[in-house]
Amino acid sequence: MAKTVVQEFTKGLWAEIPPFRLVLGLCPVLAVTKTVENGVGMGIATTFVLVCSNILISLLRNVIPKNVRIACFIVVIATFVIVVELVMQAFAYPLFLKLGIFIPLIVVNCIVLGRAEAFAAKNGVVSSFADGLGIGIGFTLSLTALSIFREVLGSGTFTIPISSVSVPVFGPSFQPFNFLVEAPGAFVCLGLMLCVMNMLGKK
Amino acid sequence: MREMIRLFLVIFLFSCVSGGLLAVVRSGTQERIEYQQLKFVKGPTIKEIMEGCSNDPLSDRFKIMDGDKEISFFVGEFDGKRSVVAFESFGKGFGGDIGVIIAVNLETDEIIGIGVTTHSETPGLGSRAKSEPDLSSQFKGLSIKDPFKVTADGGKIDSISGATITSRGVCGAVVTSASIYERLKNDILKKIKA
Amino acid sequence: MIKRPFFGLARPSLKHPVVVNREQDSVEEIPLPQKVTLFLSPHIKIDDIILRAGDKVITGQRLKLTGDGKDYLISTATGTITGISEYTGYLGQTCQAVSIEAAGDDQWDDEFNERGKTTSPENALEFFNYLPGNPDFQSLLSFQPPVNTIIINGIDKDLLIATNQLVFKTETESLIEGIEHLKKITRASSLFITVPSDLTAEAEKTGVPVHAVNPVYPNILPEIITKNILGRAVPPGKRCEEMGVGFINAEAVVSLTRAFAEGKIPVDKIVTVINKDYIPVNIRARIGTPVKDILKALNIETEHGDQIVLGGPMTGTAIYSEDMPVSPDTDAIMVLDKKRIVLGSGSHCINCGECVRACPARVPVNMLVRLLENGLYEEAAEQYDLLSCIECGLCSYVCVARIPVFHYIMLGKYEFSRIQSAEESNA
Amino acid sequence: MLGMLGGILVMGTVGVVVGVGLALASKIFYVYVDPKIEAVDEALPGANCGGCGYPGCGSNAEAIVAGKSSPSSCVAGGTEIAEEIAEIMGMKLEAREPDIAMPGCSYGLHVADVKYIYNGINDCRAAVLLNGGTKVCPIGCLGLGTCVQACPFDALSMGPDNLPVVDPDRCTGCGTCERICPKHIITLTSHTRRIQAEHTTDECTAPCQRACPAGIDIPAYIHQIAEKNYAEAVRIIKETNPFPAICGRICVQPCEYDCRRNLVDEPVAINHLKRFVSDYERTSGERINVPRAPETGKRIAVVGGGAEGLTAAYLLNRLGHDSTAYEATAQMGGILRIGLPENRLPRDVLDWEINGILDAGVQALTNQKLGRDFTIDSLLKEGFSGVFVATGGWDSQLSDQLSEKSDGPLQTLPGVQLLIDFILNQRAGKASPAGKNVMILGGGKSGLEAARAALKNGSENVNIVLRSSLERSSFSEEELVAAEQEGIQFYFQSAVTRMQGEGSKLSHVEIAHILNSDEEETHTERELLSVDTMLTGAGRFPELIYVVRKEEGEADEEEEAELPDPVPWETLIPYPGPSAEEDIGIFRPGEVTGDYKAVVEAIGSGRRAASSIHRFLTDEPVEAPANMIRTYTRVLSLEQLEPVTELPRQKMPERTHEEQIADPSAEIALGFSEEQAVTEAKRCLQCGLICYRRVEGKTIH
Amino acid sequence: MHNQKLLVSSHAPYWHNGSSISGKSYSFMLAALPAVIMGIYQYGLPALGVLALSISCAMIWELLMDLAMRRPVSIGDGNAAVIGLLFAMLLPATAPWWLVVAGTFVAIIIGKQIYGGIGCNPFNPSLVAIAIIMLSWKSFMDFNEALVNYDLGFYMVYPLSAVKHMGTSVLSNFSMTGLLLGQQAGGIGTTFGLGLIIGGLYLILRGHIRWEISLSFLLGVFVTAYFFNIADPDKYAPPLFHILTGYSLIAAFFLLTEDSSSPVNFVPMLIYGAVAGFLTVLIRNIGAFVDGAVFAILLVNVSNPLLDKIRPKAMGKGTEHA
Amino acid sequence: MGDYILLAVSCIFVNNILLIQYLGNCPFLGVSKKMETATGMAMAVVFVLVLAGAITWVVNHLLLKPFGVEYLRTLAFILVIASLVQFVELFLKKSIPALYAGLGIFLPLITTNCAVMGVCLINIKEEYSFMQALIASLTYAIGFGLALILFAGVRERILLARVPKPLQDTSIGLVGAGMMSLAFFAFKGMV
Repeated sequence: MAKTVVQEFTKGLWAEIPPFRLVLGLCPVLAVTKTVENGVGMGIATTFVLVCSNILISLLRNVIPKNVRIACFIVVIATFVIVVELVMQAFAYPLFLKLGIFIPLIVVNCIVLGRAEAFAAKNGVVSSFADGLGIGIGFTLSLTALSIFREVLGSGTFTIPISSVSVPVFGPSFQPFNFLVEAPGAFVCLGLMLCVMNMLGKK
Repeated sequence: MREMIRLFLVIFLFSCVSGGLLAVVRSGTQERIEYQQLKFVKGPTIKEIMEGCSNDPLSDRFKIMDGDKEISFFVGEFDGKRSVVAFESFGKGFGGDIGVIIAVNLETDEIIGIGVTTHSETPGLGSRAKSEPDLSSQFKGLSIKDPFKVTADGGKIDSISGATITSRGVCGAVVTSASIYERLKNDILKKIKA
Repeated sequence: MIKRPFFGLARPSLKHPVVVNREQDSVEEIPLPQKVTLFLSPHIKIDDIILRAGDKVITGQRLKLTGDGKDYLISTATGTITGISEYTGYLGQTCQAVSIEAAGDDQWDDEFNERGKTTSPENALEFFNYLPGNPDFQSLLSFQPPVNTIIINGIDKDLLIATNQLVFKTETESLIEGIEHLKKITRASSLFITVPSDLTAEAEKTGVPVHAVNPVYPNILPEIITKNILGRAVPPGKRCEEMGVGFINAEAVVSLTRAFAEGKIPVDKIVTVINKDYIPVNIRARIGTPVKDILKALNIETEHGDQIVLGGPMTGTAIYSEDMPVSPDTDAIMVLDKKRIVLGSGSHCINCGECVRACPARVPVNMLVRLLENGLYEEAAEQYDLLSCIECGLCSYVCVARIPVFHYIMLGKYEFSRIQSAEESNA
Repeated sequence: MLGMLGGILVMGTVGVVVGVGLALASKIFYVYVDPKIEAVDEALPGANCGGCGYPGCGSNAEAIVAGKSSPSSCVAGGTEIAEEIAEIMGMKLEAREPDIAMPGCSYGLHVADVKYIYNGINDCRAAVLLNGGTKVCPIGCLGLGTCVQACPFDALSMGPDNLPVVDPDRCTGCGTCERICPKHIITLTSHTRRIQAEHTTDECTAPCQRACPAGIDIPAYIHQIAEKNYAEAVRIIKETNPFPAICGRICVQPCEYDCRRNLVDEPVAINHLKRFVSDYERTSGERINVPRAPETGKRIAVVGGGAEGLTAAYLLNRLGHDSTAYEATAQMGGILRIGLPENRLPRDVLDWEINGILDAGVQALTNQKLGRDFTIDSLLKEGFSGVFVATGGWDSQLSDQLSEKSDGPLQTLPGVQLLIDFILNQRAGKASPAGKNVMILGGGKSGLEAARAALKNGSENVNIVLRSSLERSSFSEEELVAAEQEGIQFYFQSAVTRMQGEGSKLSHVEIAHILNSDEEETHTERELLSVDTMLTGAGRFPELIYVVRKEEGEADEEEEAELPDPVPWETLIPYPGPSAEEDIGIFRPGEVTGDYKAVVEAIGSGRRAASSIHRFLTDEPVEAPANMIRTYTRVLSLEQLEPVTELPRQKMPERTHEEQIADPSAEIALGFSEEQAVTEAKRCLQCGLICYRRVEGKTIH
Repeated sequence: MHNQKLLVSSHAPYWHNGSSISGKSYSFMLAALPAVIMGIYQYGLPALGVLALSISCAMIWELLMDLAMRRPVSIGDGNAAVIGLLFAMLLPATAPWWLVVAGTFVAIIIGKQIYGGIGCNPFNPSLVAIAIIMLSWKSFMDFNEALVNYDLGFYMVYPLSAVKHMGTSVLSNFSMTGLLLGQQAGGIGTTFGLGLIIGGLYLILRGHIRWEISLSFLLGVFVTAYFFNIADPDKYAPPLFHILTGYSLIAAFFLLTEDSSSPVNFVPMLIYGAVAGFLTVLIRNIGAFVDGAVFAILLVNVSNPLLDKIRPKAMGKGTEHA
Repeated sequence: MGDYILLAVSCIFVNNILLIQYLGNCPFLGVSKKMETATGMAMAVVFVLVLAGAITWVVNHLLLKPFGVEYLRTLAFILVIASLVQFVELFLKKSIPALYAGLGIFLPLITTNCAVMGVCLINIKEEYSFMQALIASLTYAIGFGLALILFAGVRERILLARVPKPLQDTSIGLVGAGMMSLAFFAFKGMV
């Protein structure tokens, strides 16, 4: 039972990597992976919220009464989401525009609340931090992978995060497979990636 | 009963603390956010429609209260004269409001140019209002006092095919700006001179 | 397999044979076999049987099987019991089989005659359970609520079989007499006769209301006849007897006549043998005769990979050994050449809907087979009318993907009843 | 600062509204739901596999909270979830040995005999509808993989010979396959289950297996020898027989008489192979043991250090109990030690085997004599959950009870005396104590003599219990009438089924009257008689298990409670083995159970005793499965074999006559060499019920 | 017991009407032949190339997938070939090779095999492929652009886009008989209306497709187009035009009737067809796409499971309490 | 009136919250395996979303805006929605147990259903009037329910099909959802 902090961290990277293993938090995964930049940005924002809320909830876990815990968790999470929202507006405004409604919606991302409920509310600060960071990085990795796949094949470009520069990957004769950047393509890509993950085996 | 009070208190405290905390963050970032919004949302459009001006309209801006709404005006200097103002107004589009920036020559009341700033129109159709100049270029050189309507409604602005509502929204925004302009022209002149 | 008609738009039309003026009206006699095998009903356990190997029996003898004497068997040969062995049959039911080695000439048992040949229900239950044509007096007489409508089948329950029609055509007089006996025994309030439309004239001679049936499969299934005569459909999972409707074959009625006339229990069965070319031959054989002997008498050869079916092509049961005997309810023996065997496929249902349109019970077979394939028997019964199936086999017959749909359905019914009885015993 | 105030104000307002609303709502709309059910439901994995015996995880959660199901009932969840649930329930977790599925058929369709060519759905259940499936064997695997599809954990796959193969790492022991298999081929198994297993009719058993009184899975261990997995072979043997080295030397080998190879040439040298692997274990120096099931914390005393007692003690130990063996002499081993010549059973082999049992964790106390150093009463008082008296194989524990000490009678088994002793004492004029209620078992005419003596001594009720019917009894009509007039009560066709008492006193004996025994079915009527002295006419007393008697309605849980003094006890009969003709009563016609012709029978009996005790302790009925193969059960078998290559049986190397004379105590038989053993093991036809290994490369079609 | 004679045991019935999946597939191909031949005749070798490549690719993908998933090889049933054929019939003759390869990949793998093969697909595989291609590579699916180099002696503008962009004034360029005889721009196998109708009637008569679906679809198209036409005759084309152009006819007989994705009960079939017809015209007239048939069919495919829940009561059901 | 109908069509079909806007996918995949649960969830969402849309609109316009603290919108909304859901749950459990039996288990799922939160935010972002917000909420919810129920029908069939092992369950569910989203492209450009 006693897992080390390192284990708590690494499980998020493979064994419990969201959204592939824990099929949660799908909406942002589908919506913001059109370009690599968006994917990475969303991942980092979520990771920030995840880590902060995990820490805080873990600290407060003995103060919060059981029957209003969800409401309290939500307040904590929402607070950090707004922090992210404000900070992003101030320092990465173009990205904020692209991610749009999905930044405030981090608050209802099942992963964040799920970790708060399932992990942080039961464990100490250090493991909660490790757990949050691991899951967050795992989430970011998944988003990145999916967005690379979608952008490179779907638009033929690669948008470098932060700099917002789109680099064409293929020659001019390449006919981008636009389907992948459309909504249905997002579903199909994610479905197929899940399949690949299943084939690679659990744990 | 005690349980209830405890429950109530916790939620209350949590809300208050987080409200306060966020207010602090907010006040710390407010300035920067405003500038960022200008720079990325309106900045490119303003630059585009005021091509050739010799100052930075973004920093040359002032605000006027229009009723309970605050409107920002950007001043453009052409040929050494601060003769052009640009400001934003909104029209109803298909997927929500369409923001249109319109630059007007204060002397002639002639439209220097318009540009779509924000919209949430269907990609590929309504979104062409922003990406393609077909629609916005039609306004260039017209007087702001003209009645703007799309052809479908009996006007002379050709709408983008497949995006009538969007085109209608853009026209609506221009019409709105005309009324704003009319209402506030005196204040604008005052401010420019100041 | 038969060739698919070019016009597939219409429903499958499977016509029953018409026996009028055909060579097959003659009945070939099969010689008495050396050994007869008789099946006991499945509820009889081997440990309870008091018959022993070596017991001497005579033809028509009523053999007590158990200590309490309730269960019996009619011996169909004179000779010695050589053994009792277990046999696993259709639906995995096990029953005991008694083999009797025939010792030449028949000696006839006289018990029925001595007991006065009365038409009492008790007598019927005590003597007529193994009558050729397999009358189900158990249901006809002791079902609650009682069966008050009895339908005499003048048409056979499956294609190519002509047994009952033959009886109707050739033994009309006996039939009339038999119906009188039947009336006395059962005291049913109403009797009907069902015959193919071209036998109506013969049937009307009996003086019993006649219900002419268009001789197209599956019009002769009991559920459909019940619906057509009574105008009421049998609810899912129920038997016709529960609606107060019982069935008896014309052959059984004729056997009644013979039993009362001769004072002996008849032991010969008319069987339609359908050889590899689908040409039916009618034979008369001793009940218990191994299929092997019949095929030999008719010069029908079978090879590795062929199929032998007891009963007709739609509802019969395949047997795995030619030692299998003729039972009182064996109306036909069908030999299928291996070239004609339809190989079932493991394909998924392609949702073409042929089965849905062919199903006389309006069961959504396309969905049903999906659920059954996934082992969802309870859902199949609750939502997709598994129990409404009247077991005609048309779904399998028309299936484009050649899925053994009927097999799936029977498996589903079997497993569902198992689940239910398990739940009942738990509760 | 103003902004901050605004924030606090607004959120405060929202908080007030929400808080008040929720607080009120939770008060107004309060409905009680047991939070434990929700918590348990959450902890369960949600696979709804049904392995717990409930239709889904939700209903199991309810059952757990209601106490109907155990926290470890979820087989799919494993220990982690079990611990979690136990924590929610505030219970201590009882460790559970994992079960895994084991297919019980070893001949696939392509090698076994088939009845017909199957053309139908790829589902075993469907195939069974058509005449019970393709195989001639009624219990053979049909190989269509229904179990593989049903397994919710992907632990099953079809092997190359079209038989299911279990991946032990994935198998959770949920039992889905066991339930779905129409032929009951796959069963859940664990060492606990294998130790307790009896051969049943729906199981594929080889003739040798059925013949073995100890129930060893002979084909399995021979197969392991052929594959050179000697350690595995030893482990298989030890599941039912902890004395492979001894058995391998002195067994009377009933298995070899039934070996199917007899139909071809000579039987496989089954026993020599057993000896070979046991010698392998001995020379390897490492003990091979059956894994021990999780600790139960129960203690069992075994009186008697012979083959039967040690077997029971060892297997009880393997089943997770703490067992202690009490031996009256200075050394363990019983008749094995004193009854066999050194050159057939060298003492070092005996010591090695006994040490192995002691090393495995069985406590042994020597020079402890029942009645002198301890009594059944004292053992129960000490906290043993059961006392198994296994002294019968060697001598009677009752014969010398009066001669050992002068000061009064020595009580060995409470209230039981030998009839012959009683009569001899009586005749000798010694004081023969007999209580108010006396029961005499059998004894013929001397029983009657004893009864009269007892009446004379002041006993009030004297019963004579006889196995035989009135007609077959040795009494004449006149004798009976006379005796009954004297006040002696006779019970014909009756058997003793249970004894009850307190401390060192017998108080009641339950007898069963067998009604209409002529018929196939026997009905019994039980009757509890007050008895304080039981005089037994038979020379030996049967093996019995003494346990603390619980009054009816007494809660099971309160085991920690102080035992009353004197301890109330009752006896428990181990379920009888397959060769027992009659199922009822302790004393059977002729000899009682303890008289063994061979050590292997004693071992079998010890195993059944261990199994009986384990069943008793786990609240299972103490009886053999209803479909256990008994001597009279009809089992499908073969009269002849298809051509099987004749192979000569390996000869056991022996000391020459000269060598034997030179060292008379040295072992005569030398044991197989490895090469010999493997060659001999390969002679085994690996029989199933009707399948067997055919000539290589030959297929049916 | 070695080498003994064994009989076959199976469950009743022992007869079968002889239909089979492969027979059905070959009938489909036969029925498609008139339209395909016309397509090859009009567009020449490129059309033949597209057809050949599409059918062979479809079969190869099917084979590869069967092998990868260790399933029995199923190309023998001809279903993959039919999917490939229908896919090719919908393409313009100028479709580049990679488009065909990618399209058949989508059709066979995404459209059919990952659901478990024949009978499991909830959507028509050929249409899934066409829809995805329409989204991804619009220009190759734009018949005006694609067929710009062809001059076949009739008005070489895709009729539907002509009407959509220019209103009904262009109708004078088309004659109804011309449209029926294939004098229109379009996919390889979609233009020859008469051939499609003959093929469709053949399939209906053979019982391979359900006439209810085809009929109600055509009726749906007709009625909807009729009302649109009445509402604004300048903007919306008359019903017959809608039936004879675009994918209408191939949809009615070949696409909409795909077994796995269509209902089997009578009322659902009628609804299914009619809704598809309605949506087709709706999309054509006011939607973003030139031809609505593709998406309309995908949309009714989605509703198929729900529609098929409308079914007659089984015999005897509900009479328990009667 | 026409505008409202247009808005409704747009929300149900053209801008379907699930298939076009990618919101609410977790419950979409979670509860679409069975028609019954899908219907229950659809009803629960309609119920809650209309309430939430109305209340959040009020909160935004009467509380956040006047105080100039619109940046707190996320926090205020989620708090309101979460407590609303809990309130409804408690209310149903006590007062209408029959309805609770049908909807109850889905209510906790709605708290983290981003469709609910998303629609509330869209209502504000698009500056809908109260009536418009109400209609948008209702029709978005109907669109959600429609897609969910349709998809449940498809999914029920997929569950009975022979989907390859690694693709089973969520994986094939996503692909199916993708195809369905593709089908919903039919409505593109209609309004």
